[in-house]
Amino acid sequence: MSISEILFYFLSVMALGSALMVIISRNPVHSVLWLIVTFFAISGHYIMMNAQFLGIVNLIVYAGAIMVLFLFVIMLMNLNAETEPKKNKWLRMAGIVAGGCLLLVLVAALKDAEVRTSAVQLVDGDIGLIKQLGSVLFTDYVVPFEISSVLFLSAMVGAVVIGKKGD
Amino acid sequence: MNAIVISAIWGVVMMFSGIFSKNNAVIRGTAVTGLALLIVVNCLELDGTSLFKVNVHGLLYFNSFSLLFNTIAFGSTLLFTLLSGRDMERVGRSTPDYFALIFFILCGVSISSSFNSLLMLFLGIEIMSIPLYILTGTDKRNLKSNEASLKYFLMGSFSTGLMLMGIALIYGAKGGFGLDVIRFGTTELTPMISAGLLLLLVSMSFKVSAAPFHFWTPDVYDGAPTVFTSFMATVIKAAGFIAFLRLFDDAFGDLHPKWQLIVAVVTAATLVIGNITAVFQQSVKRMLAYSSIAQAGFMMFALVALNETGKQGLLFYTAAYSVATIGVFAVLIKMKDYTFEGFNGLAKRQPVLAATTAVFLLSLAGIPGTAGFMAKFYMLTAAVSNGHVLWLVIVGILCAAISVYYYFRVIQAMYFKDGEAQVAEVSGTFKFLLVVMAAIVVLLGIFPQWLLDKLYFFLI
Amino acid sequence: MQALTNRAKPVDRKPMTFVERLYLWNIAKGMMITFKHLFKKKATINYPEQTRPFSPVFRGLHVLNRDEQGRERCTACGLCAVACPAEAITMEAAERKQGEENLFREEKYAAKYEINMLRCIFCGLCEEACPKDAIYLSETFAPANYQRKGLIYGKPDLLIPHPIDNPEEYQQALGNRANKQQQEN
Amino acid sequence: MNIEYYIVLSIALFCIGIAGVLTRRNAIIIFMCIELMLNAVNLLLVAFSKMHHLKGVAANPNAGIEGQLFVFFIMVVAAAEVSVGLAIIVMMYRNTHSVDVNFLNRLKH
Amino acid sequence: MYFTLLAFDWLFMIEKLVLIVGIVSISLVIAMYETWLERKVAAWMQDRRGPSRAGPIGLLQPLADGLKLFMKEEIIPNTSNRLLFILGPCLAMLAAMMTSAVIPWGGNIDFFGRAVSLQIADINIGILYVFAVVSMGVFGIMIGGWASNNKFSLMAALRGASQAISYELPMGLSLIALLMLTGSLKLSVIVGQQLDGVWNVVYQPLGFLIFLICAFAECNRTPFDLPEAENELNFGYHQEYSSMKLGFYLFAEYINMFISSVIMSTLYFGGYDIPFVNDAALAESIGVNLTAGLQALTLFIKTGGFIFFFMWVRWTIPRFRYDQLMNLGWKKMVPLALANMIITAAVILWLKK
Amino acid sequence: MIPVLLIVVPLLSGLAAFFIKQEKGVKTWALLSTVITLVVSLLGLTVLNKAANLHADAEWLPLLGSRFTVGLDGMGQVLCLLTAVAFPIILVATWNSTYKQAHNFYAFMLLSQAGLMGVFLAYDALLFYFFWELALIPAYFLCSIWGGEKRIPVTFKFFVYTFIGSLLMLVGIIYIYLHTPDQSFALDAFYKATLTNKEQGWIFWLFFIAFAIKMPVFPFHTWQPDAYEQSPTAVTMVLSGVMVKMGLFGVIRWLAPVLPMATWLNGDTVALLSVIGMIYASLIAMQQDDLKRLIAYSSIAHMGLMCMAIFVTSEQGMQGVMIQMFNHGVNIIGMWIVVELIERQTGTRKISELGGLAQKAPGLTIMLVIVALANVALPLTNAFIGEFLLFTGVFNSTVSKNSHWFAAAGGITIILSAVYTLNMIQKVFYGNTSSLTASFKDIRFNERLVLGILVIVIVVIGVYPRPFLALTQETVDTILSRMIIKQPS
Repeated sequence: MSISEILFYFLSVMALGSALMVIISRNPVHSVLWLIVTFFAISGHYIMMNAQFLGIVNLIVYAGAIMVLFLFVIMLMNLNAETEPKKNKWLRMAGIVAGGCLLLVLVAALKDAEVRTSAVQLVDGDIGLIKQLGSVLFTDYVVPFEISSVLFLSAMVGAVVIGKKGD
Repeated sequence: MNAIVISAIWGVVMMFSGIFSKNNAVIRGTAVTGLALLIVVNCLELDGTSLFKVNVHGLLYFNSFSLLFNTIAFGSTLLFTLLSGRDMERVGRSTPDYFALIFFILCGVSISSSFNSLLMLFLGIEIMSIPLYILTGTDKRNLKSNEASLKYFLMGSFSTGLMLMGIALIYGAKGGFGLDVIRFGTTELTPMISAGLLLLLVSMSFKVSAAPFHFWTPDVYDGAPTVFTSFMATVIKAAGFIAFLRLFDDAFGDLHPKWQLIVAVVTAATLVIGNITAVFQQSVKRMLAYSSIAQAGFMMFALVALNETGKQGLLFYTAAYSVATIGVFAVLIKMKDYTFEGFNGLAKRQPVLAATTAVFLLSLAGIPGTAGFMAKFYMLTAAVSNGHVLWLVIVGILCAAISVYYYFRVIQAMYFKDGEAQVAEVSGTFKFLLVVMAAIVVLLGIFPQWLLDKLYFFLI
Repeated sequence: MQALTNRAKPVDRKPMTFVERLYLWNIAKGMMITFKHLFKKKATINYPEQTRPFSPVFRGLHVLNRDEQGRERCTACGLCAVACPAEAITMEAAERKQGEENLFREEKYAAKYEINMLRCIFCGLCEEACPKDAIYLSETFAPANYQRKGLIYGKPDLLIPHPIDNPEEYQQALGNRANKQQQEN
Repeated sequence: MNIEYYIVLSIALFCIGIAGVLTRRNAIIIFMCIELMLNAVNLLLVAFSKMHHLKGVAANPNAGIEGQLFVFFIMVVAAAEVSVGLAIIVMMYRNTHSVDVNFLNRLKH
Repeated sequence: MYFTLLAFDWLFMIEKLVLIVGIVSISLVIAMYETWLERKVAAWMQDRRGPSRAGPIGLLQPLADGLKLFMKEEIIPNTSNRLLFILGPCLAMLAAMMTSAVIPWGGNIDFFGRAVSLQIADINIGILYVFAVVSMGVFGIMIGGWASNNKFSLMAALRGASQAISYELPMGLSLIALLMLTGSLKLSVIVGQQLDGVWNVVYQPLGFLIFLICAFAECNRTPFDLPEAENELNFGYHQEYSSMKLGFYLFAEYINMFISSVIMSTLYFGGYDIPFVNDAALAESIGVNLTAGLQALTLFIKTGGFIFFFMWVRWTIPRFRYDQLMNLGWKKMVPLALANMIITAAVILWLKK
Repeated sequence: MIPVLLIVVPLLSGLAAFFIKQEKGVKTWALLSTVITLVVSLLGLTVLNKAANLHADAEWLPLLGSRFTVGLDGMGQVLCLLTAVAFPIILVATWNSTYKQAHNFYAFMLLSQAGLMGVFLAYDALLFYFFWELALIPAYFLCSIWGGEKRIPVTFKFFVYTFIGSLLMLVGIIYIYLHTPDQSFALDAFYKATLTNKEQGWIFWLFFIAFAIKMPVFPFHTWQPDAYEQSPTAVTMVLSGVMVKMGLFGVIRWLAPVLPMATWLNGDTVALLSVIGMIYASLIAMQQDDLKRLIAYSSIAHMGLMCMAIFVTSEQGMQGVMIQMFNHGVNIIGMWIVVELIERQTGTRKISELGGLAQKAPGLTIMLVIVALANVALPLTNAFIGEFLLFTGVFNSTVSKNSHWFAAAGGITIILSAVYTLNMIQKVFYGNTSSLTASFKDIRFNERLVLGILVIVIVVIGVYPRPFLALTQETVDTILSRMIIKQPS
């Protein structure tokens, strides 16, 4: 087993375990923290695949900004294990079974996917570097880039409309 | 490209209009100007004049189909603004922001009608959805509105997640996001493609509220401020369908026989569930919500059939459906009581409102002589000419008959029952506009070629 | 309203200009002020090594005085306790026995004499009240203590060293103030 | 590393997200689970992108880069969505003092 | 030269390990002496002498303080969330330490024929890494504040988080203007450019100012020390902490200050560039190792200057009110940073023409 | 020219009527309009009966291959004449009734006339469908607003029935349209459509259900008695006199010639349904106490007979249907008028509550007896001609093997109809006057005039049917030729 395989398994177990903990934890704050751990694991995967830019941006955007917001809101609302609404046991079971079934189905379907044996390039390959990404982003993908600014603008206006006091 | 750029710019203009003017009439006027401008530039592009020379690198593809739909969407929005713009001001104080959001939505609409890459589809749908989540929740003190907004948001993002997974799987199989890349050489349902296709189907069904992924729709439509429900149920839904059709036509067209049955089943479920549940509603608003699901079922005929007739028909259907629904909602907003009983005796108090509403409802029910009939006719023709789904046609017919029941309940209440319908003040302009819209509905019903000619010659 | 005096100055309330609102210059000024202080002479005194001179009227810790033969002057009359505004002084009187004449000057003496230093305000009224010049306030501090109990000073803490047995210590305890007074007397 | 490991990993994460959406009632947690789903997709996209890169690098040095760009856009959208979503959740909390998605259902007549 | 985690070069690993240990201990020592310096500077500015008893001019004071912190009783409040209560200071410390990994401390040194770089990891996206780690730092504050189960702590934690998030934005924007000049995110490249040329602060005075202000905010230093505003929130987010956990928080703050000073020197003041001296020529004349030492020394001197500046400001400028803080962040810094960015871009384009 | 006028005149005058608020004025306006229509129709029948005048064609939906093609052939002439005659008669007969919001009432009446005309004139399937529905909507409003107590559910039932039927027909139309050689909705193109037997089979039922609901034929008839009962009489007259003919017309024009194979194959089934319906309706009619329901059931029986005749296909039968369509319309309108007169004066329609009207109103009685006798097809009345032809047709049919049985069953219904009609006459007009009929007055001039005209028509056709037969001969020939040519030998 090469070191990259060991790393892969380590990160995967970390990601899956912490993702499971996200949905198992009673306390919302714990959920957030486990999710952050998941993001770290995923970022680790990115870096392993030499997608450095995405790995770091994942940390900055998801772990650093989005999850802080989540934590912020949860803390402001003072949510904790006691106030956590509990779903009916059967409904919960049903949810888990549904998720599990979907997993089974998808895995079974993709078990013999056409690209199954293709290799993923791990350490080499420059496409994940900021230089390459940037040059493609600002040439071929400049239109969606600009359009995403509209998206942000609308989200901003929206958040202001919703959050504004007074009416 | 014209429409995308101008609508984004005008959204910003609307944002600032609130700073420069506190007068709602001015703001509304700005919005109307913007919409008119949008229609003009869009028609210019239809004519071949592109104002912005942007190299889209194959991510967008403008053809007359998408541009014509844009025109229809902008036109519907214009009608909507003219009719209900004043009511928008009653929802909350940030009228300019609402208009700004609507313009951003229109930007999203024009993107999702002309995407040529799954990336643009994703962005377009998100730009449409995110402002809508907000608009749904603008009635901030109203718990129903809050709930609707939250529900819509959670459902919307959930379906986005599904869609992205679908996109990822398809990317894995084909190595690209362009519709042409995906279409090229895709004749077999390999595991990855079929999984991706299914996920995309499910998520798009979520977006257009096709059964069994429709359950959020009634609550959301019911909870949202009625003005925005009107917009949501028409322009947005139509845009969703256009995107749906474009995706499945351009990317998976060659696989059509493979997925036709499943889409047909979804369609049938949508029709049956939408119509039957609509029958049991007590509130007209909820009824219209369910009826929009039912109408979605008819629009899905285009997808099932996937032929030229279906495409033309879908465009015509969106126009007919949007105009009629906007009209009905505009009247509904003016009512004090949203139950069927609230409409009792409207014909005596407000004959113009009642008559025009009746025309709109007849159109929704698909009575000949109205645009709704021609729309349904096109859909049925498309499905029949496809030849594989005649059972679906029969289901459609029966459901159309059921739909008569609930549409006519309103007509019955307005005309045949006695009561004191409580109506807010309506202006002469409002009535005039309603009459104009009713005239459009009837004229399109009798002379559909006024729209279809255009369609035909652009499509050929 | 008519101003009664013309001392009131009108306040300048005109809005600040843009440059003023940037505060850049003001911040710089403030920084310079603090910077200058870096080089100023430090006001600190390294206390145990250096001390600051007391003022001549400084009133420090109480001392129970003895006369020249080393006898306690206090006669436990209780006037000091009465005079004390903080009620910090308590005492118990006792009669002088045979053979104790070399210890106590008067026939009655204080068997127990306590001052609660936590209450004392060092006003010096006890000194004023004492008819026998038995108590006076010295120039020393009350040292810190870990317990409240320890700050209730009894006779052993208050009594001045014996003038014949330990003359140096006696002199030191007497302090400048008492010496000065004695000189004046 | 074979792609199938990544596929299974992503799908498992994705399904955990879905199960979370279905099992929890706290709106914020549901939302977080949706974010988890998006991340699973991101991971899969990056893996695919590297796979396609390996396949096509001979012809095009930037082969497969669009997968990573897509991830970039997903992150952009997720950020926008979060701002809106949390605003909505906070708005609801202000009115009901609950983030239970079923709470409002109980208010219905 | 990317982040070679996967390759197995033992010598390389050892070298890096040594470097890591070295840098960590240096940062710790510096943080310790910052506390000393802080008290000294405060005293000087208030015409006092500051700590002077422990060792000559109080140089052993930090050790005494540390000893005291270690000896104190560990108190974990009953109602707190134990795990998170402990996790909070650890995270704060971890985040503070991690940043130093990408900073070039000096030129290469020659170690028995092996060129050893005085940088733990010269990764492609150095500045982004710094950002990622800095944004992690918020968690320490938030978790600690929340886990204490104390209103004041919570308020302070939320303040801290929102402040950090708000000021990360203009910080990033001001950096973008700089990155447009350098064209690389690698810190070694940025320093390398300044070695031969002019320090970036000359090109980017406004950007530097913005960065500086944001650095103050990110480190929770006065005038932005709202999370620890004693008169409003008692002791801030670490109110319930005692002993070494409190020590960790305080240490983290000082390490942050150190690191942001280092980064500012690196980005805007030439890093380890010895001013007015041609470093390459110097290396030839007095040897690589000596030069590297001198360079590291230069960097530390620059850093020390910044640290002094931090303290100087602390004892000069009063604390902001919360709304003023937010107004400054969003309504002044962000537009200013944007303007800076646009102007820089325009100038670059114009010059290229 | 003529067909366009026939549609446009009532359409425009109907739309205009919405805006005439005085009751008197709108009544006059409506009467004027219907009379003009009648005149136009008569002109088309007599003076201007050149082919150029009887056909019109205009562009409508070029993309779909649908054109605005209208024309008058023999059958069209007959039915248009019926429509044109019926409306003025109805208006005059109900002249004394007052309606709330009269302008809307008359406007809807005129619109439904336009729709009916359109149905009978259309030569284009889509146009046909258009008018088919267009005739329905005004009728729906008329019944729902001005009908009896239970009008809303009853009318709605009627509406939904017919709407479902017509939607099914729409599917059929679309299917055939897609199989026409040049993708067109024109009648000729429909005749040329190539369809396999299997396709014909199921399309047949799509069409037939629509028409059967309209006629109505046995299992689809349940809406009819209720609707007739609850509608205002003027509307009942339109429904039963004219509108039910749409079904028959549809079968003859659009079903039988387009799907000859299926017609031939399913003829017996349909005929059987018709027979069951006839006997069933006649039996129920015998039990009825309500005059309106009685007439309604008798109408089902008569329509059944005509339907049966079409499907057992022979020349006499077809001729009989043509003429009987007209006759049935005239007769049943006469019956309704009488019922209306009785109800208006006595306030009841119950046979058991009436009696002895012959003494009080001899004029009315005479008229009614003639109309009623025509209804049971006594010789010298118009219906005799029609029913005679029908029976001979059925009896001589070469198409159906069971035609004898059908004829026999039909014969039974004739007897039954005589039973209940005469029973009704006896109970209502003879015997003792009841408290309700004691103050009965005879009919007024306008009513007398209307009934007089009807009686004259009844007698004239009964005596001299030749012009009618000549008129429809050509149509019958063409249709039969289509049906027979395509039949397997």
